[in-house]
Amino acid sequence: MEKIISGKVYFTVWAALMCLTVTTAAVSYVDLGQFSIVVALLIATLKGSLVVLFFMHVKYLNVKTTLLVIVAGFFWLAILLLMTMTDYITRAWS
Amino acid sequence: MASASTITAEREHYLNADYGFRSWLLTTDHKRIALLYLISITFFFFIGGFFALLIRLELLTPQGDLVQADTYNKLFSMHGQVMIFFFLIPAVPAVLGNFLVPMMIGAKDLAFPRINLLSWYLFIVGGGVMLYTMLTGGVDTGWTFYVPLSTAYLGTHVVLAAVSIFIAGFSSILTGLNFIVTIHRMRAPGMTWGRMPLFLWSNYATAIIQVLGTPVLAITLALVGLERMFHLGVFNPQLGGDPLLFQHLFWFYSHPAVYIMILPGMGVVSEIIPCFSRKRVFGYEFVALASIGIAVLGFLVWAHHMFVAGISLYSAMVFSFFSYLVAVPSAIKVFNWTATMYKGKIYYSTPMLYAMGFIGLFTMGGMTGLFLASLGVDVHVTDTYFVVAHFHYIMVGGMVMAYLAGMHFWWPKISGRMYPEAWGKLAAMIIFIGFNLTFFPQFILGWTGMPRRYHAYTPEFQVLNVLSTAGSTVLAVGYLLPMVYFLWSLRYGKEAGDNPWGAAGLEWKTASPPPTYNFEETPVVTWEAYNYDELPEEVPVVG
Amino acid sequence: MFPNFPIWPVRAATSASNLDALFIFLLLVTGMVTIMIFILVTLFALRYRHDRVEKATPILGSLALETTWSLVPFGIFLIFFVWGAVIYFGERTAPADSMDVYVVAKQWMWKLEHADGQREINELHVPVDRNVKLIMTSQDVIHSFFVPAFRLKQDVLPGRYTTLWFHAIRPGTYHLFCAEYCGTQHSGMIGSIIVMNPAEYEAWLSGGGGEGSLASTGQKLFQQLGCGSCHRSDTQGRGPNLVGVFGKPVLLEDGRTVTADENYVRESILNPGAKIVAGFKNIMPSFQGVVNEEQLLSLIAYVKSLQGSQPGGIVSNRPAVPNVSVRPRVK
Amino acid sequence: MSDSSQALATHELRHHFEDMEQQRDASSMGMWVFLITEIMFFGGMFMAYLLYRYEYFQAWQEGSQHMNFWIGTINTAVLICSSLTMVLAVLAIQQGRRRLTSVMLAITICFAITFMVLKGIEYHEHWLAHEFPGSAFHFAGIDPRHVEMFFVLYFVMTGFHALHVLIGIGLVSTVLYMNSRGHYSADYHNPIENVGLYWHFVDLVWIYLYPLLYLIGHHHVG
Repeated sequence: MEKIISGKVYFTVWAALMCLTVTTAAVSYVDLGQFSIVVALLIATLKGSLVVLFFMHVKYLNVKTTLLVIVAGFFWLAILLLMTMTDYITRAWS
Repeated sequence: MASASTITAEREHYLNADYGFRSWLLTTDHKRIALLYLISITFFFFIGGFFALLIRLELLTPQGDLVQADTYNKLFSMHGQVMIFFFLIPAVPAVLGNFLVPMMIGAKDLAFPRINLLSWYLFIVGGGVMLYTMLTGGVDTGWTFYVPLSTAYLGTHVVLAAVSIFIAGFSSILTGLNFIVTIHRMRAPGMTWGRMPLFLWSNYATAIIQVLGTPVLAITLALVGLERMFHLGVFNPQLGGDPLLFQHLFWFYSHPAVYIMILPGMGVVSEIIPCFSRKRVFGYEFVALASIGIAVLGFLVWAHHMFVAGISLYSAMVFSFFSYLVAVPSAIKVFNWTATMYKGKIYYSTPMLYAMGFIGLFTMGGMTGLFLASLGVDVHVTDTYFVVAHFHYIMVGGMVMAYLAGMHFWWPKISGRMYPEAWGKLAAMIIFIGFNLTFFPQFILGWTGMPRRYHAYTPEFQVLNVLSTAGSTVLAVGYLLPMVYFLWSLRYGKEAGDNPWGAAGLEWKTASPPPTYNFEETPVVTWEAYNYDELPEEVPVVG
Repeated sequence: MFPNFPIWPVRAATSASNLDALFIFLLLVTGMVTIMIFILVTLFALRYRHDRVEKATPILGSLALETTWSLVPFGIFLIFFVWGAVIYFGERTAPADSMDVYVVAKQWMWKLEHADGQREINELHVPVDRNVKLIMTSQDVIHSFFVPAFRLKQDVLPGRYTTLWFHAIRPGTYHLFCAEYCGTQHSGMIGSIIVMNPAEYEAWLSGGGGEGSLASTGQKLFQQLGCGSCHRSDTQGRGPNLVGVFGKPVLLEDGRTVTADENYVRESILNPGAKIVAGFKNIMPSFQGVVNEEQLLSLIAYVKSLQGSQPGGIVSNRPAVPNVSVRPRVK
Repeated sequence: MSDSSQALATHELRHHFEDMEQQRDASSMGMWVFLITEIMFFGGMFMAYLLYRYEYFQAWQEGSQHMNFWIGTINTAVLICSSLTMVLAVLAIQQGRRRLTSVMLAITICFAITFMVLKGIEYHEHWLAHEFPGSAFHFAGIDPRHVEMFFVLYFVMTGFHALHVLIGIGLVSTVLYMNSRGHYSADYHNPIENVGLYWHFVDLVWIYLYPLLYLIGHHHVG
């Protein structure tokens, strides 16, 4: 049977998400040069993970194949982005 | 085992369970949906084939004399789009897969029967838009929609064609989604992954590609449509974009799409060869994992379509390397099929003839693929008839042969009737000969330098083109024959019985045609796939 | 041999000889394997015909065989891969002493310009035994420059330069095809490469009425457009000094470095704000729509020609010609 | 778990499944597979974004400075709140509290509409500022062609996202209606769960769009 997660967890996650949103917005006022985007994406990834793990119940899955499906999705996205960029990044080499 | 009696006169099965248009158009029975698909894709196959014949007729002479250049460009564009998106991609998964996947795993239906029906409707809507596109003047982008030609230069129905393929793409996604969930969640007790027939493994691998690749094509075509309609700069260099990005996105789907077309065919052959060799498939695990390997590695090779397009040398090397890597699992499969025949007891039935033809033609297609994966050779032969011949060997010599093999093999299950065996063999021979006559000369044409998509060509290429055109007429006869005798057999064919081939596999353990819910009671699997050593030695029908 | 039935294309360049060797090797290896499979399938089908065999022998598989027929093909594939890659690298890296020819493709013709100023349409005259480098772009859609006799092909893209080089070894007239579908008259976009003996080539060159070299056309245009008022050959200009820039690394305002190749010069003319040289302001207007592809090429030829005009290379005190290794970033 | 809801649940078992467990697992897995197709769909746009940001870095910075930072931030918060109410709706139905479920679904819809209204205001501002790509596009700064492309991708990405929000509103409304008709219970609520998964996915996409579009050039203004 499915697990029922208490409302407290959801509220905590929500509070964390709101805090992270404020943080990332605040950090954008600071010029970190190249690292601005890195920090912004790290925070986004953290937020995304919270959503996926708690709101989407991935942390509590009783079917592990679903985990495989999710990992596959992100893996293929990485293939698309990285393999395409190998072309553009290495063009200047020759 | 729940097997129905052979007296079929009164027995209720999926075909006579209900009558009338409503009962077909609103059905959620995977077997009926498979038949709906069968009719639709056959229709599109003959449309695409008609275009192909016109192309071949035009190329009989070097001058562009039969049709105008614009018409010729439309012909090959629509031939490609129809054949790829409305025949090859749905052919085995949506017809044979739909019919067989639930039966092979011992389920009553696919996981989402209504989504399955929706998928057919999307196919029909997409197909309808494609027909409308043809009737109102067609499209001349090639099947590849290369920008900026498609978004800024052509005056034809580019957006309509893109919409049609966009919709058909979702049909394909839904089929894939259904197969993945069905194979994961709906297997009968005892049907472990290691006992699954290889047809299921290859359809599973296909479904992975459909689900992960098709959405990228969808968004790419959407961006093409937006760029064309609203002049939004995405790909067009005049608006600041990069046309190679389009090619990357397009081939990210369209190369794996080649595996959508061939993997299910490999699955069909993996069923037929053990059956008519009366022995287990050689190296089951390797053939099964090779399918998954192809599905995964197939996503890492797309830029081998772009070796001369202006990509980075280093990137080209990476993609060339992966292209060779993906050839390994295909090679493994060919060797295993061949080894399966060793020390077998081989019956020359029609499906087996097609399957042996498949091995030969697929091998040639695969071997010429090795030429194209090699950076240096690709530079010379890409965009020539060498490529045309190569992919027709894979798709027509491979996939269509496998599809026909499967149609003959499971026709008794689908219809409950036998097709005429002698005619079947004759058609198989005609197709094999016609095919080679049509496409082998094209290898030489390409190697000697004839570019593809040429309406008129220089005179030295004529002899080979004439040979090819002659072959295409033979091929056309070969393709018409099965359609005629399949229809004939519906009325006059011998009753097939539950298992005319004495084949392993759950689908043969139920009646022909099967009852609506496939099995009287859910089967429990206690045996390995292809347990021919435990089955009768003779093939009842052929022997 | 068979004028109407060729089975092997003419071999007219070094690139063709290299490739043919690999192609023959591939043909032999794949041909042998294909024939082996054909023979095996036929042999098994005949030997183990159902009426000749009592019962099939159950064989599950063999790890040794599977490993063999995975690794051996892979090893052979590696040879194909490396050999093919070596050829590809060779034919994509032009030697330094190549003579430049500029190619502009458009629906549906090839326009070719020699550095000396000769212009041709759908025909390219080149001397035998010389390295020739093509710098190609398209005015509209993607085309592809394909010479079967050289075994060479390269897509010609709008908005960018792609290059190709060859070394013809045999005088004659060879096909030039467009190999990338480019619209209605795609199959009509064909021409000839005419490879000539040096003497004939010289005669042809002197016969053709060019209006001065491409670089000199570029120089005129450079003055006409007033480029020289900022891009001065001393250190006082508001734009970078262009002397000796071509082919060198350039330090940009945002800290990156790019090589000043044809594509960079092109971008700097059409879209000057995209990559600003360190130490300069974004004040140059765009010449998008002002100069056409051929004029662009002449400007590039001119910038290239500034290479050796000041031997020794006077080092300017402004970072107009930044050599990253020695020049500090000026802010 | 009352008898009547048990009976209702059995009624909801479709013929081809063996039991509710299998049906639930299948439907959840189906939804996840669908969501990864959505990842790949947006992936194509992210690819275009990544490439052009790499090639036209300055234009991207420039373009990003013309985003409405505050609306973007508020909308991020709005979507996060809607995700919370959505997950609370699922929790409520898991506990069999049908009324609470309806309330939570309704609040989710309100948040979604708020998002769309703010988005509309934002688009309207861009329209007034001649920042819609096309012939009317006007930008006085460096590299206007590629800044225009930034706006193309901005509108395409947020446009497709907004389309997903609209579909989400439709889906949530549907389950809200079905719930008010008493279709769901503690034993049978796959549709609400799946709509929830979809809705969180829409939120997830925005979580990435927000920094990529609004934040990358922001510090220049701040």
